[in-house]
Amino acid sequence: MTYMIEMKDVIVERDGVRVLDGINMHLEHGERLAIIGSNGAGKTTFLRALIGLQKKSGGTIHAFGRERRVEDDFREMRLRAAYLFQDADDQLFCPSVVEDVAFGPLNKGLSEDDAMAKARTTLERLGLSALSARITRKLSGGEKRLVCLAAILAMEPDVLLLDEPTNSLDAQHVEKLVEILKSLDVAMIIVSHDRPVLDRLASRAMLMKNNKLEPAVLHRHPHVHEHVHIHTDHA
Amino acid sequence: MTYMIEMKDVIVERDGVRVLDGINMHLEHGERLAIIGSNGAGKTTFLRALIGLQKKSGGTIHAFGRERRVEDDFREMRLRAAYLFQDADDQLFCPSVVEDVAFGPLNKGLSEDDAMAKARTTLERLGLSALSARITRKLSGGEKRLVCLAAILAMEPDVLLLDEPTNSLDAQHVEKLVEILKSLDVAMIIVSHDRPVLDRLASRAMLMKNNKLEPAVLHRHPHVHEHVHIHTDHA
Amino acid sequence: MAHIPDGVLSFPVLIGGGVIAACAVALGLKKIGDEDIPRTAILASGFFALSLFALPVGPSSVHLLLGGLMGIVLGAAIFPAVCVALLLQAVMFGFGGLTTLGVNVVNIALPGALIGSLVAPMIQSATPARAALIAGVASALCVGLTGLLVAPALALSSADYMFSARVMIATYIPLMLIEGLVGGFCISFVKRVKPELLAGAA
Amino acid sequence: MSLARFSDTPALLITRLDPRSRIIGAVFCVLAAVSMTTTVGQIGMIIAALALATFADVNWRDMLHRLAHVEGFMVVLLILLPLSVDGRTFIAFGPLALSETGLMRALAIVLKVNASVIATMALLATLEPVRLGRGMATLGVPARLVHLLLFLVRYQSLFREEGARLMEAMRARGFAPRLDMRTWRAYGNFTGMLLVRSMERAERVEESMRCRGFSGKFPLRMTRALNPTDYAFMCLLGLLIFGLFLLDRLA
Ligand SMILES: Nc1ncnc2c1ncn2[C@@H]1O[C@H](COP(=O)(O)OP(=O)(O)OP(=O)(O)O)[C@@H](O)[C@H]1O
Ligand SMILES: Nc1ncnc2c1ncn2[C@@H]1O[C@H](COP(=O)(O)OP(=O)(O)OP(=O)(O)O)[C@@H](O)[C@H]1O
Ligand SMILES: [Mg+2]
Ligand SMILES: [Mg+2]
Repeated sequence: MTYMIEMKDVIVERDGVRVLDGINMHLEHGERLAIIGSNGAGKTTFLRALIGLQKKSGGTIHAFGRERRVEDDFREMRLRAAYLFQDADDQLFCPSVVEDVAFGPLNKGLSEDDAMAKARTTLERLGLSALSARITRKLSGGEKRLVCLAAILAMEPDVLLLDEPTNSLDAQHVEKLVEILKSLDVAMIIVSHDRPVLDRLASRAMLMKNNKLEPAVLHRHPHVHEHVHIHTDHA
Repeated sequence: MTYMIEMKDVIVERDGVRVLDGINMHLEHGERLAIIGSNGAGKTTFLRALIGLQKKSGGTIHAFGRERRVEDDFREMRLRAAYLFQDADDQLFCPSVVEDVAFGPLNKGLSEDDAMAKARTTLERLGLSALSARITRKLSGGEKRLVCLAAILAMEPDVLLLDEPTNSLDAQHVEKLVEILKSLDVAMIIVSHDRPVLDRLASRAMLMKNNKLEPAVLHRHPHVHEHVHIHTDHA
Repeated sequence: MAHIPDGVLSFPVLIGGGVIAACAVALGLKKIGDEDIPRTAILASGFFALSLFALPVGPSSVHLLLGGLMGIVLGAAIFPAVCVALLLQAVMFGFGGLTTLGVNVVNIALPGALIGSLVAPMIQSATPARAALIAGVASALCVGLTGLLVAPALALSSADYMFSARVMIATYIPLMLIEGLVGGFCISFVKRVKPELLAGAA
Repeated sequence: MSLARFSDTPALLITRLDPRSRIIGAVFCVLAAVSMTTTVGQIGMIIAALALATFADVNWRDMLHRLAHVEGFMVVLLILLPLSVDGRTFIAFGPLALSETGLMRALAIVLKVNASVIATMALLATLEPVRLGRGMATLGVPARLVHLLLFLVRYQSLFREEGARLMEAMRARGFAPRLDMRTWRAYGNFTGMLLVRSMERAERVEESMRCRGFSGKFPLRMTRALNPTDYAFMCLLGLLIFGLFLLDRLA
């Protein structure tokens, strides 16, 4: 009963349709839980319900030692369970990168100066110092994603909720993201279609199917495979 | 010298930075050219420069038998070189699907009735007749994409410029899109990170790197591969 | 209460508002060419969407009027933009009314158009901080002017409304403050991120 | 939040009408509602509006919701009228005296406003906004204004969704609105971001229009001729309103 996060029989309806129909899930310290499932299965809805952005119509959510029911409970919970949105454009809303990264720490109650310092050290730790003064609107897609990650890591969360973190990233950026995530010592729930990435990160997996989460096993076997490569002439 | 499209030493600057630095490229009848490259390499900028949406600061562009310099040249060129935008919401601005598809033909000078007829036959050819009276705002992401394709095909272009056409589509819609593109008898330039799709479509490839386009070879070889699978317990 | 519903105002006031609004909308439509319509319309959509957000403020929430910002960004096109937005709002959500459309357009768009055209050139050449200050004051003034227009629209309709109109003006004071602050920070954001947005006002 | 259901269920009378008849009908109903001078006439108009609503595909729960909202808007007016208007005292609570004239004025306003809202909702809220725009065009509203409306219909919901996601992102990072500078700055950033995004969207849409040969002239499609149902509806509505007027003036 000392799970960090536990969901019991959670039901969510959107426009009268049951998108989640009795979800049971728990997360322990240090776990990295992969969640897979097809488009529209309800993975994003699940993450949103977990931190109270989506209203549930049944079931209970426990997090960090107590039940979370009303907006005030969730507000406190969100400071410890940080959510990386599916689309980076939805997450960035401050003019410059450093301001955006400082937004969370400010909400945690840090002074303006402390929050800025925190933002700078977080950016530095991720090797993003060069972006610090840039305008968020003018970053490339991959850069935006990394800045979003910095923005939530600056809150020093205990749990990361990642919604398709490698979406629209090129191979190099994926590599960098995976390295960063692997180096972090926090529990994670990772929603992704990207099997190789999940393979490298996840310690456990669940499948979203028929509006329910069921346990799944991540395992690998060798394959003979036709693989397409693109080489330049002089490469 | 009878290339459909030819770019010579094209230079493009954005915010004072050289994003394209001497691009050379040509496209022949019936070719399907794949363009790959990392995030921010300049692929979208290249397509935009090709049809004059992005101003170049050097080099020449020839298309359909003559040089294209000023907006009037490009205006005429764009009726024959159709560009599929990265975001379908930019492209579908008319109230209903059939009106949107008829918009291009109307601008080409067809009468109202002829343009509508043209729109209907195009939608039918792509198997989208059922969507014809729908309100564009209320389509799903995949449907929007396919309607965009219908909208530009209704202009009977000689060349298609596709910017990440399979982005954010699920497997079924990807399949349908690829089938449609394969059945078309027009030249194409396809920008995409999706290697399997490029493998099935492209007849030639180029790589965007260091602000230049260089020839690349698409080739495949069998691989022994560790492949990750996720199974549910009772699957 | 800037969206006066049908059934409150008297006919002379409705007709007066309607005539002024019709002229202003016609003028605005003349100013924008056919080729400017997509840009104006999509920006107007952004403003309309914004005005529909209930921003939580303490235990309550407010809707922004955005007259000042619209005036600065849209110029004279504010009249047709506000006109279609209010029509849609009356039809889709039941705020405002059909007969009061003219009066409501005047109340919201006229202050924006006047003050916006006055400060837009100043904002273009100002630093972000100064631009924020100017835009903040302009936004607050527009809300105040809207209040000062709503009140006589009521008072002229019937002497009975006189007292209510005075009370209503008082409720505009906190709104002025909020809109001034948000408008100021908004322009500071735009100035830093996309100053072109402030360059095209007609 | 769409008020109408736009359902495919067997069409009710109102939903089968041409947009033009519905626009004209709505304007006349509202004008009539506003002009009623007696309580009898005003109540008659409410009943007529409710009758229209039953022939339209109105969602009654949404209707109540909307009416409650409208009442909320007028609450200041309604409370102050009986207090401030002079007249015979109807009832007194200590120093507060409610005048009879004031109460009657307030009642008249409530009846007129509600009749207008119900009629508008019955005839226009159940109309797909795109068809509303087309109807307006055929009634002679300037094409530019109609195009503005159509674009607004197309893009406002897109921006509302974008804005809602931005708001969620703020909450997800622990944002709690207070009465301090940081809150106003956050709202300013939110407003600015949504505006910048609409500007960028506008630029891209313009480009995509140019790519399809747009030269500044919009095609606008005409609708078919009115059918007998439309004429019948307008005649009946005209008679009804005329009857209510007689009742109003004679009562
Ligand atoms: N705003 C909304 N209103 C109503 N229903 C919605 C809304 N957004 C999503 N849905 C529905 O909820 C269901 C679950 O959507 P959700 O976004 O959670 O799926 P997902 O598993 O995250 O899919 P993807 O892999 O495409 O991100 C879908 O069937 C979708 O149609
Ligand atoms: N609006 C802009 N203003 C200034 N620079 C920009 C703008 N948009 C993009 N850039 C810059 O131009 C370069 C090329 O961008 P482009 O969008 O062409 O890349 P891309 O290859 O299409 O990338 P992706 O795969 O992420 O779509 C990037 O370095 C980017 O930072
Ligand atoms: Mg999702
Ligand atoms: Mg691109």
